[in-house]
Amino acid sequence: MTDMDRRGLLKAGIAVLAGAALAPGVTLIRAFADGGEGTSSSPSASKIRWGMVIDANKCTEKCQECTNACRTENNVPFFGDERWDGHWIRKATLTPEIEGARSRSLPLLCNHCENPPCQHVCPVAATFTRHDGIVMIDKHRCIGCRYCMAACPYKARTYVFKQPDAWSNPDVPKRDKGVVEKCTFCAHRLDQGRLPACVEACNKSGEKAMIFGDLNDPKSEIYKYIRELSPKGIREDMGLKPKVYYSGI
Amino acid sequence: MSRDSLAAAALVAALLAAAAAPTLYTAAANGLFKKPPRPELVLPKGGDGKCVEPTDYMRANHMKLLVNARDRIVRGGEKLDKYHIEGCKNCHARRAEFCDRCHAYAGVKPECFGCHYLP
Amino acid sequence: MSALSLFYAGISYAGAVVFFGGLAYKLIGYALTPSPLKIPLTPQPASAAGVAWKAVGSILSFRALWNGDRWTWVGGYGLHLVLVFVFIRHLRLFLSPVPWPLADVQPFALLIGALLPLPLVYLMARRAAVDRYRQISSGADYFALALLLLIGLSGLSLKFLFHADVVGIKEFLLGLMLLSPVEVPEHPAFLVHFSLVLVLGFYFPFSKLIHAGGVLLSPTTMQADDAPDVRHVNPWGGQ
Amino acid sequence: MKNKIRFSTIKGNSREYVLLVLSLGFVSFCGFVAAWLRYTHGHYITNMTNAVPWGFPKIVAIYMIGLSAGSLVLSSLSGVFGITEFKIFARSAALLAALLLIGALMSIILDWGRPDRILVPFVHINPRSMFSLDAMFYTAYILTCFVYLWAMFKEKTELVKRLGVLAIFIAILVHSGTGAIFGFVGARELYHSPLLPPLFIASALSSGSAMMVVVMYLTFRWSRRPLDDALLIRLGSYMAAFLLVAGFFIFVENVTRAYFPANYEVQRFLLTSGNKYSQIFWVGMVGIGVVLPLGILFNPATRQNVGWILFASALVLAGVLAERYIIVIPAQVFPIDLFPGMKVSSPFMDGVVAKYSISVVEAFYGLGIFTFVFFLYALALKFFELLPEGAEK
Repeated sequence: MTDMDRRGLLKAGIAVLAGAALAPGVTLIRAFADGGEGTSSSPSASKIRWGMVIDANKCTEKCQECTNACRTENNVPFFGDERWDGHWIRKATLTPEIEGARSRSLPLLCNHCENPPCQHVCPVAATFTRHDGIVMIDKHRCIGCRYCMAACPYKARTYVFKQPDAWSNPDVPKRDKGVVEKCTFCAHRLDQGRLPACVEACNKSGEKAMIFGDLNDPKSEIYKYIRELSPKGIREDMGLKPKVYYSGI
Repeated sequence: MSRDSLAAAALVAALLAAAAAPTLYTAAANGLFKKPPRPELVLPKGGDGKCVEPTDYMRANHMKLLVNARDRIVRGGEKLDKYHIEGCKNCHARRAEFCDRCHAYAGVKPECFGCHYLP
Repeated sequence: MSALSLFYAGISYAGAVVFFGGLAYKLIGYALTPSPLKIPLTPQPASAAGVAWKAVGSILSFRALWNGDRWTWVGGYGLHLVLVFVFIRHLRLFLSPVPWPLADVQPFALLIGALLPLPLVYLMARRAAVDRYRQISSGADYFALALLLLIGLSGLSLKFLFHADVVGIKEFLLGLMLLSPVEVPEHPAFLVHFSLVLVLGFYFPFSKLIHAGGVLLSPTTMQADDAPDVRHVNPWGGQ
Repeated sequence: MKNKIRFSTIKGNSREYVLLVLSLGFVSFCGFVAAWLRYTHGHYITNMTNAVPWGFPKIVAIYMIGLSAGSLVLSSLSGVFGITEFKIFARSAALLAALLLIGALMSIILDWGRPDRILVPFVHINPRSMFSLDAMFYTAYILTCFVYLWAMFKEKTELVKRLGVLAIFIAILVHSGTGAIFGFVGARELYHSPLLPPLFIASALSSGSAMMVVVMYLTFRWSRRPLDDALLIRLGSYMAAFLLVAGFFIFVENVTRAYFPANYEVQRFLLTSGNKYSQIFWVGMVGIGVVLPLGILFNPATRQNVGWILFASALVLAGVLAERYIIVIPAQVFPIDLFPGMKVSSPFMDGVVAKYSISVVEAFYGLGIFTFVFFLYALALKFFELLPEGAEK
C-alpha cells in the first residue's frame, strides 16, 4: 500500500464517520477556521503573484491573435452563436464619448482579483485562489448555479451551454456542459515554465502589447513597468484589486 | 383444479421466475457451462508492463488515485505527476480498447472522459 | 482451483439450492394450503381484477402498515425503498451484458442505496426502545435486522473503504451463474460481504423475510369479497 | 370559550377531485420532462445566455420561497399571538410552506448545470456565499415546518407556540438570505441594495396572504366546507398592511438609486425607457401588484366584499411574480459599465442591452414544479387531517 493510499484510506474512514454525524456542521466549522475553503491548501509553496499588463496603445483593433490562441489552447467552446460561445479572452473596442475621439482596442479577460467576488459567492467553493494568485474553477466540483457569472463585474466567466464535441488541443481538458469556465492564465503552461498562450501569440504577432510576469519579483519586466508607468486596473473603485493592468486608456 | 389454485400456481411461478430472472438473463446471453465473459484488454505495447502501481492495486483503486491526484493538482496547485489522468495516455494508447472495456463490463460511466482526452 | 474457491463455489451452490428450493417449497406450501373460510380483509373488491389492483397498491404503498402505525411505516417503507435502490446498484454485477439504462442510474442509486443503515438502525432502535415493541420482539426479529445491517455495512465498506476489483467480482459471480465457477477474489471485505449474503440466502425462506413472496398468497389479502355471488367451497368438505 | 376545532381529511373520491389531481399531476409531469430535456441537452434549449445566466426558473424559485415564508408566518400567527381565527388554516398553511420551499429548491436545483452534484453543497461549504448559507437556512426551515406540523397534529399547544416563534424567525432569516443573494452582488447596480432583504420579506408576506386567501377559498369551496367571510376579510386587511410596506420599500429603493448620478442611465432604463422592463415595472409590479389591490382593500365599498378581496389577492399574486421578474432580469440585461465614460463594443455583448424572454422549456419546468406543489397539497388533503370540518364561528 502506498503512503498516499493510506492517507486516502484514513480520510475515507474519517469521512464516513463524520458523514454519519452531521457532516455539514463539521465542515462549516472547519471552513470558518480556515477562512474559507477557497484558499489553496499549500500557500507556503510560492510567493509568486502572476499578473499581466496590457498596453492599449500597442494593441490594434484588427489583431485577434490572443483570442484565437486562447480558443485553440484551452478548447474554449465556439458554436458560432454569441449567446453561448465561450470567451476566456475577448477583444473590446472603446470609444470615448467625445466627438471624433480615437477608439482603442484591448483584450478583456479574467482579472484574477485579490478579492474575487466570484469566489466569495460560490456556494461550493469550486472557485478558489491558487497559491500563485490565480483564481481557478474546480470543474469537478462546480454545480453550474451561475451565481459567479452574476457576481463577476468583468463578465469574465462563461457557461458551457452545450456539449462541445471536438478537442482543438487534446493535452488540455475541455469542459462538460453545465459548468462555468474562465481564463486560468494558462496555469498548465505556467507550471511547465511557459507563458500563457495569449501572451505568446501577442509577442509572436509583433505587437507585444501584453507583459506577463511575477508581480512580487522586483527583477521582472512587469514589476518595473508597473513601478514606472503605473498602469491601472479596470474599475479599481470596486476594491477587487485586479491583477490585470491596462495602460493607455 | 379450481380457478383459485390455478391463480395461486401462476403466482408462485411468477414469483420464482422473478427471483431467478437475473440468472436466466445472463445464462441466455452467455450460455451455460461456458467460461464467464471477461473484458479483453489490449495492453500497452513495448512497455515493461508496469503501471504506476502494481496491476492488482490499479484494478481496484485507479479511481481513487485519479481523484486524489485531481484534488492535489487542481486545488493544491501541485505539478502534474504520474498519477494524473493526463499521464495515462503515455501508455494506454486506445481508450476504447482499455478503459471502456472494463467500464462497460461493470456498468460504470466515469465522468472523466467528458473533459479529458484519451486517444 | 484453490481450496477457498472450491469452498465458496460449493457453499454458493448450496445456498442457491436452499434459497430457490426453500422459496419454492414455502410458496407452493402456502398455495396448496386450503382456505376453509372466506376471510378477505374488508373492504375488499369483489372482482379478481380489483383484488389484483388493490394488492399492487398495497404492496407499493404498505397500506396496512400506514393505517396501523405511521412511525413504523416510515422506517419500513424507507427500508424497502432503499433496498430497491441497493438491488438496482447490484444488478450490474449479475447481468452481462449490462442492459441500457443501468449504467446511467448508478450514481443516483448509490445516493439512496448508501442510506441503508439508517432505516435498519431506526427499526432496531424502535424495537429496543419502545416498551410495547420490545414485548413482542423476538431474537429472530433482531437477527434479521442485524444481518441486513452487517451486509449493508460490509457492502458500503467495499465501496468507500476497501475498494475491491469489481471486474474480478463480477467474473466470479457470472461464473457461478453460468455453472462454470472461477477463482473467488481473495478480498477480505468482499468475502465477509459475500458470506453474509449466503447466510441470508440460507435463512431467507425459513424466516419472517419470506413475507416477500408470502404476502401475495395470504387469503386475507388475495381473496375477493364475492361471498354473496360465489359459493365458497371448503376444500376439506365441511360446511 | 370557543369549541375546539376538529380537523379531518377530505373524502377525495369525487370525479372533480380525481380530475383536479390528475390534471395537476399531468402539468407537473410535463414540467419534469422539460427539466429532463434541459439536463440532457444543456441550457442552450432555454433562452438563458452568457449575459443572462439566471432565467425564469430562478424567478419562480424566489416567488415560491416568498409564498412559503408568507404562509408560514401567517400560520404561526395563530399560535404565537393567539389569533385563533387563523387556526383554521394553520395546518394547511404550514404544509404549503414546506411544500413550496421544497418546490423552490427543486426549481433551483433542476436549473443547475449539474443537478447530479446535489450533495456537493452539503459537503463543501463556503461561509461567505449566500447560496451556501441559504442551503442551511432552507434545510432548517423545512425541518422546522415538519416538526411544527407534527406538533399541531398532536395538539401540543405550548410546543406549537414555541415552534411558531422559531418558524417566524427562520422564515425571516430565509427570506433575508434570499434577498441577500441579489443584494450582495456588487457588480450590478440593480442588484446591489441593502433594501432587498426587507423588500423580499414584505412582498413575501403580501403574496403569502394573497395565496392563503385564494387557496383557502378554493379549498373550502371545492371540499364543500363552510368558510367564514370574516376570515378572508381579515386576511385582506393584513395583506393591505404588508402591501403598504412593500410599496414603501420599492419607492425608497428606486428613489435612492435614482438620486445618484452614476445610476441615471440604469434608472432611466428601468423606469422611463418604455421598454418591456419598464412596462412590467409600472404595470405589473407597481400597478397590478401594489396600487390596484391597495385601492380595492382601502375602498370602503369593496374591502368587505369577498369577491373583491379574491380579485385583489389574484392581482397581488401576479404583481409579486412581476416583482420577482424585475428583481432578477433587468439587472442582468443592462450592460455592466466597465469603462465609465466610454462606449464599449465587443463580440461578447459588451455595452448593449442583452435580450431575454421566457422560453417554453423554462416556462414548463418553472411552472411545472409550481403545479407539483399544489398536486402534493391536493393529495395531502386526502391523507392528512388538514382541514377543519367547519370554519364558522
